[in-house]
Amino acid sequence: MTTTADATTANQPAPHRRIAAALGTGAPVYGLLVVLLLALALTDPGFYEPDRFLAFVKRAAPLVILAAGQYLVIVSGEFDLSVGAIVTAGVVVAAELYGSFPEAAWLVVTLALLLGGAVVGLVNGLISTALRVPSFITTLGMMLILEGAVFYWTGGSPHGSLPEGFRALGRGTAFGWLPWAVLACLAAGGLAFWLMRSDFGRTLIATGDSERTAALAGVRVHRVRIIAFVLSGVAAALAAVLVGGFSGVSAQAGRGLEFEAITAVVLGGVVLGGGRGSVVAAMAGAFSLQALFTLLNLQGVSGALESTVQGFIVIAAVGLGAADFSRLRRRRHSSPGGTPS
Amino acid sequence: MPALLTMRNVSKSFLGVRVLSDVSLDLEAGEVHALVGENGAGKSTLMKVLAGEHTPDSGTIRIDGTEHSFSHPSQAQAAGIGIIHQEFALLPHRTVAENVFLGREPVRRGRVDRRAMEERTAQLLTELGEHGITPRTYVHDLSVARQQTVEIVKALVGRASPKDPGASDVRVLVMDEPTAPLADHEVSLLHDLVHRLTDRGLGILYISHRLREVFDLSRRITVLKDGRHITTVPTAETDTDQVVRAMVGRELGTYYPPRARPEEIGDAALTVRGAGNTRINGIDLDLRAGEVTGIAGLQGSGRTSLARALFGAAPFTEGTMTVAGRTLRPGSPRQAIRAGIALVTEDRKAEGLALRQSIRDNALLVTRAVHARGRPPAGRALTGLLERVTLQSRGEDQQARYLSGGNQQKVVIAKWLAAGPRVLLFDEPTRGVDVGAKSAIHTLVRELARDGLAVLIVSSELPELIGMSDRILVMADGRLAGELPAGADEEDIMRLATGGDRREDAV
Amino acid sequence: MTDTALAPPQPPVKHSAVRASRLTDPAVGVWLAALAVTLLGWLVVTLDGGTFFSRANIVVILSNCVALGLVAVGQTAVILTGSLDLSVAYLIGLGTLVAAETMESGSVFGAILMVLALSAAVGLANGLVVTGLKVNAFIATLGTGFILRGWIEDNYTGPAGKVPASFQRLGYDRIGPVPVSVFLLVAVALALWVLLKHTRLGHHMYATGGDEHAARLSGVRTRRTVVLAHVLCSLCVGAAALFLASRLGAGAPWAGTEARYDLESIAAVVLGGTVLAGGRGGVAGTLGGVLVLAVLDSVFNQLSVDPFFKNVVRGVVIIAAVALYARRGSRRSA
Amino acid sequence: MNRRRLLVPAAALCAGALLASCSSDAPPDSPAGASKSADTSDGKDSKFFEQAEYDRQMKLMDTEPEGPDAKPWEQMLEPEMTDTAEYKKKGSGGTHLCFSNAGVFNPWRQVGLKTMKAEVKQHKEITKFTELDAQGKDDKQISDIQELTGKGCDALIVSPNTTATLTPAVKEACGKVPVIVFDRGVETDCAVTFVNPIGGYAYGAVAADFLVDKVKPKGKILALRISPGVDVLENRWSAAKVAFDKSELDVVDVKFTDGDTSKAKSIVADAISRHGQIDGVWMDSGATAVAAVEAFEDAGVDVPPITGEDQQDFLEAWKDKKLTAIAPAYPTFQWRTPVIAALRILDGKQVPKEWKLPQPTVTQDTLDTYLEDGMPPLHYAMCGCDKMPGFPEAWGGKK
Repeated sequence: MTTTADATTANQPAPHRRIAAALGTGAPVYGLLVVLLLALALTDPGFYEPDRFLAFVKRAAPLVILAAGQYLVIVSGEFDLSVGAIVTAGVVVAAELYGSFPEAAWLVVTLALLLGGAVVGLVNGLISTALRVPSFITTLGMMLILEGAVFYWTGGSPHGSLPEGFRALGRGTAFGWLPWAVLACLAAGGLAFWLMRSDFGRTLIATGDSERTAALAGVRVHRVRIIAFVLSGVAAALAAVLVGGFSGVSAQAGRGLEFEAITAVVLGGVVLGGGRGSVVAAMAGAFSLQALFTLLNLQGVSGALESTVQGFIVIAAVGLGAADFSRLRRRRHSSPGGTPS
Repeated sequence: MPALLTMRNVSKSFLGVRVLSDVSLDLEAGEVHALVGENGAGKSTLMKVLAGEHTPDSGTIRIDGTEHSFSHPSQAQAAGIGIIHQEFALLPHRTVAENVFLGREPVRRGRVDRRAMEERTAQLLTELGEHGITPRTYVHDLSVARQQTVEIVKALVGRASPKDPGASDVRVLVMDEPTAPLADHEVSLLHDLVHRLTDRGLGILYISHRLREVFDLSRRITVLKDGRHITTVPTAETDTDQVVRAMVGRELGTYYPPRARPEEIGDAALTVRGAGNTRINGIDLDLRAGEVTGIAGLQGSGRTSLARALFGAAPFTEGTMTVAGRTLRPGSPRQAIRAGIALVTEDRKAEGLALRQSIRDNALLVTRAVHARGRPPAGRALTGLLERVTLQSRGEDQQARYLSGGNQQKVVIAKWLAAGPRVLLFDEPTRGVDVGAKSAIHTLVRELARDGLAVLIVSSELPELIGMSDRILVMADGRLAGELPAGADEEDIMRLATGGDRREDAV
Repeated sequence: MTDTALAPPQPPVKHSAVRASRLTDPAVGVWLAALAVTLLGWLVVTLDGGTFFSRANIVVILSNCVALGLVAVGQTAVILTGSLDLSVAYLIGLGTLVAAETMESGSVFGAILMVLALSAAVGLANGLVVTGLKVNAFIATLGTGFILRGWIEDNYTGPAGKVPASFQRLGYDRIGPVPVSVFLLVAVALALWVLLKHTRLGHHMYATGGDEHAARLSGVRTRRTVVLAHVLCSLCVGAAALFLASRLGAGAPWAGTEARYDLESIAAVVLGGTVLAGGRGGVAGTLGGVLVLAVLDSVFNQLSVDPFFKNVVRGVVIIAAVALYARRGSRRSA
Repeated sequence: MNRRRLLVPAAALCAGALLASCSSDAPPDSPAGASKSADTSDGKDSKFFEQAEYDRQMKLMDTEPEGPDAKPWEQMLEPEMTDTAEYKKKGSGGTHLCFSNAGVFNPWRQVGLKTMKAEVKQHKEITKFTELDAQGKDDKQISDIQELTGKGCDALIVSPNTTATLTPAVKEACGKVPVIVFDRGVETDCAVTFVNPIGGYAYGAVAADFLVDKVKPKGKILALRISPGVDVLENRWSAAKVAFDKSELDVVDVKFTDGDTSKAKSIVADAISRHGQIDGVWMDSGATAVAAVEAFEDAGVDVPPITGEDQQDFLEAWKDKKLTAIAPAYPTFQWRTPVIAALRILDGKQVPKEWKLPQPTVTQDTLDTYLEDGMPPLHYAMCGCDKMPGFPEAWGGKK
């Protein structure tokens, strides 16, 4: 049953396996991403000119950040459907704030939004853990509540508009060439990556894998999950800042973003239900999705058919991932690790 | 006349890796045929082939001489094969009858015939001498032992014909570790049941790690190792040592490591006075450094509750508890862990491991969760730890779920050792662990005690308990019924455990 | 805080608890809730100087139940089986269009068959993607939804087709205060109820939703069950589409999406006490959930509450209800 | 085995369907009457183009409206007056006005609703105003209308969510109360009056002609549309298409933005890079105009001639950035007219069968007259509300 290979050598994993581990289960998504990027290069030779490409990344930034936040929640075994609403709310609230305090400093407003996102996440977390409401429902309800509340408050449309100062983060560039959004995206991505390497990240995944085990190992599972929700909320708020900055006031800034984010995460090979998947892959999934949108734009697919194509590709990609994963599992399963009985 | 069941040269491999090669086996009507072997020897795979969960790459399955090939469990059932799985295949939120007939509900005029289901279930239950269960009871309201019974009834019900709902045509019954979840007196009930079934002419394939049962029950024993058929011998003509040798392929020396010498036993690391909660009460207990304390008792006597209470999983609600002199107010596992208490739980898969995480992440879970400040052991320290528990794996990145039961248990132990505990609690330390790994774990436990840990072992396997413990506390009805010195024999233990016959509420 | 996670596996429960569980059964609870909401609404509206139990109002409440009801009943089937269907909204749109157009050119009965056939096909597709490609239902049905959407956008540029007055009567006729469409809902719900409680398929759906592995070991054809559940769901959605077509008099591409039937139906199902993970719950509860939502809507109308504020209340109600079920569930360590 | 199981529900559904059909074995006559959006769609916008209606709107654009110039919402074009004596309100006592609203799911409707409420406030005689919001659900609006007809309204104002689907409900209501339909029409003339501006063709044509005029021949035009299947918008596009087809211009892309500004911005950016340059942007509504403008800025190219709508943020951008632009309007002041119409009807005064309102266009010359400072970005300039009490605060603006 077990290899008699002596433990020492067995315990020094080969470098390629380290990399594989770092990339996680998301192997297929990187393939998809590469294919899409190549396709983009073919359709539009100019695509890889620095500014064009940076513009693309800038456009992808909000979704990538959302995906990172969504990943944390999903990997811990939960759902966050409220992120789209948080983005909409964020943009509208920002405009409303500027309506009342036109002179407000962008940093203050931004921080206010992030705080708001954190609070929403906290509520999501508390309800889903302490009250044991399935997060799918909690966040679905939160979605209704947020949209309703914000528009009820602003009578449907925000009173102010977003000044350039605030919009710089989503629209402007640092040193005249590097979009702030890209920096924000890198920062968020790096943070998420570091987080998942940290003790917290590990306990988070373990919680998503087996709540009982984690709890008996001294993990405060509720707290861990709540933190995940809070971070997701903050990520959504940050995305709101970027979206608002990128395209200005809109009463439907975040429409459908929750589904896009979840799709991205799943594209990244992250298992809905928790315990499996890497945050890098999730963010790669987001990039793939954005690349797909752009490709469809550039290809000039009949505006109407776009969603059809999108639907097919998403299903195909995820299906591929699933198939790939299950085969992987079987191979490992029969390997001399021994079959669990 | 052909044997009831014959499997010839069955081979099965998963993407190149052979897990069964040319295994042959036959089973007569009315016989109990034991199937033994270490984990990974291929028992489970063989059974899954027979159950139609896997299709063999080659080989034949004959029942009463007619050849079958199964591609789905339902076909195996139709052919008269009933399986009792090691993990229950029961739906907690459905009734007993619904579970028993799941997948083969009798249908009358297009509707499921509930009356027939329930009558037949009730009938079978009484035949098995089980009176505590009604067909309409929800499974999640049943004790583990009774769920086991439901499993058996379920296995007995064949594919019902619309005419004669629930007419059982099960000829071959496979029992995979059936006694694992049972208390000893329940085991004897089960054995009576097995005899009653064989008297009806059923053939029973009996898989178990507990050789004692195997010898008590079986007419023949077949040993598998590394997916190969080693030998098939009449039980009467062999003994434990021979079988073990065949299983392990080597001599196992003395089964249990030597006990602690008096001078090795230090003062109390954990003291409990007058403690109790809803399930147990009046607990006075001292766990001393260097000593292995065994807890015996029937299922439901409170032995597991005691372990969980000490660990704060289901905390004491009264009494005092002091660890290394400092009083510990009962609370969460977190507090217990902080105080240096560790619990290796009974249910490894659900409570011991995050199965889809790597060995490394599992081993470091506790330290990461609780002692976040002090860096958890990494690199060599961790490697050393894993070597110490004699883990055999394909590297620290291997997922826990692909390890054998024994190695999984070793990872769990490593997880706790990483946290450097004072008190180590084991609940059924070697359940579902094969003979080889078993002795390895026993040795390890003794070493740990020798290093000055206070060890508590809860086990329903009396030989293990007796072999390992420096003293044995016996529980009954949620109280400590008495203490026995090292080397006490099973009769003493059972007398205390069953003191005043209360089996009903013990179940 | 983590006690839930730590509760020992199977604490033996006295049989009396089982009796009690009958009473705390969500399906019963939600109907009581519906009753409470109704009475409350009646009280509030009367204080507000309106009449709640006016015939007109009852008609409105009931007919508002039908569309969501049909979808939710279908959704119940998939959710019980441990799956999910997010493509319903687009299927409704397409359904109304197909219905209206075939009715315009061909026969009513032909149209009905067409729509049901279409629905069955979509359901089949969903089921096969979920079971065959092993794509998580959430993504799979989201994907099919997108595909349908593209199909609609590419082929229709607005309301199309025309439903004959004869068929419109399904949407408008009523017997006393009860719209005939309600009978359609009841019929479909009843059919599904019988199917769930009294057929093998039903038992297997509960089993598959409860524990797919266990079900499979017990010889249940779990994949087939999931596929059939999806087909059933889509058929109910088809029925909803037919009803809407009859009510709207034409095919409306966005009839389903504007009303957010995808999420609303899931909300109604869960409100009805069906567990999102599958294996527990039923049609009766779902109908109760739908009724609660409809009555709420009506009350809001009576008090002419700000439409945005409605969403807030709905969100709160949904969360609160499920939180309540969770408490009950925990009490019996279910 | 599963076949039989599939039959059970199938049979059930058929049973349900049958039940439905037995209750409806009346002769299949079609009271709703055939109509443009009722004929089978071939998926192209052709079905949304009617030469006759197109010509009519073109003509109306040059027609001098009757009524006070200062109050375009009371003006009417080529009215055919109809007698309303039958609806004259009996006895004294306040008027109860009811309004079934399709929803407030976009800023245009929100501004409109505010304006209508303000209008209601101005009339003492209206003692009760009941509004039901259908939240964009045809089904709900049908029952809303049914509900309102049971509430003893003196008159019922309807802003239909979609044309075809609300016809039956409106017909039902006509029998009980005087009905005023506005914004979108229904396929029945049972309403006492149908209030609406000149229409989509005119809107689309004005914008298109502007580009034809400003953009050099062979210029590349990008057409941004909200979403397919909305009749009003389809009309705008079909009219524009006619104009473009006649012209030398080359429409390189027709894209749907779902009214999502960031999507619009991305689309424009991609279009610029894909076609090298864009010489003109046509829009079927203003929601995403500013985003489009910004896309050009961010791409570092001059903003070409662009068409928008009378939405505040666009007008501001227009002024600040000195754009070459035009903003045809689908004026929100039309929300005032139904109230006025209702009161006239209850007075027994004559109203036009179809109350055609003028449809002004914001041009470079008129820009300053329409651009009101301190209004929120999503405000619509042509609300005709600037003289109303509570302006601008009630509309979210600042003095």
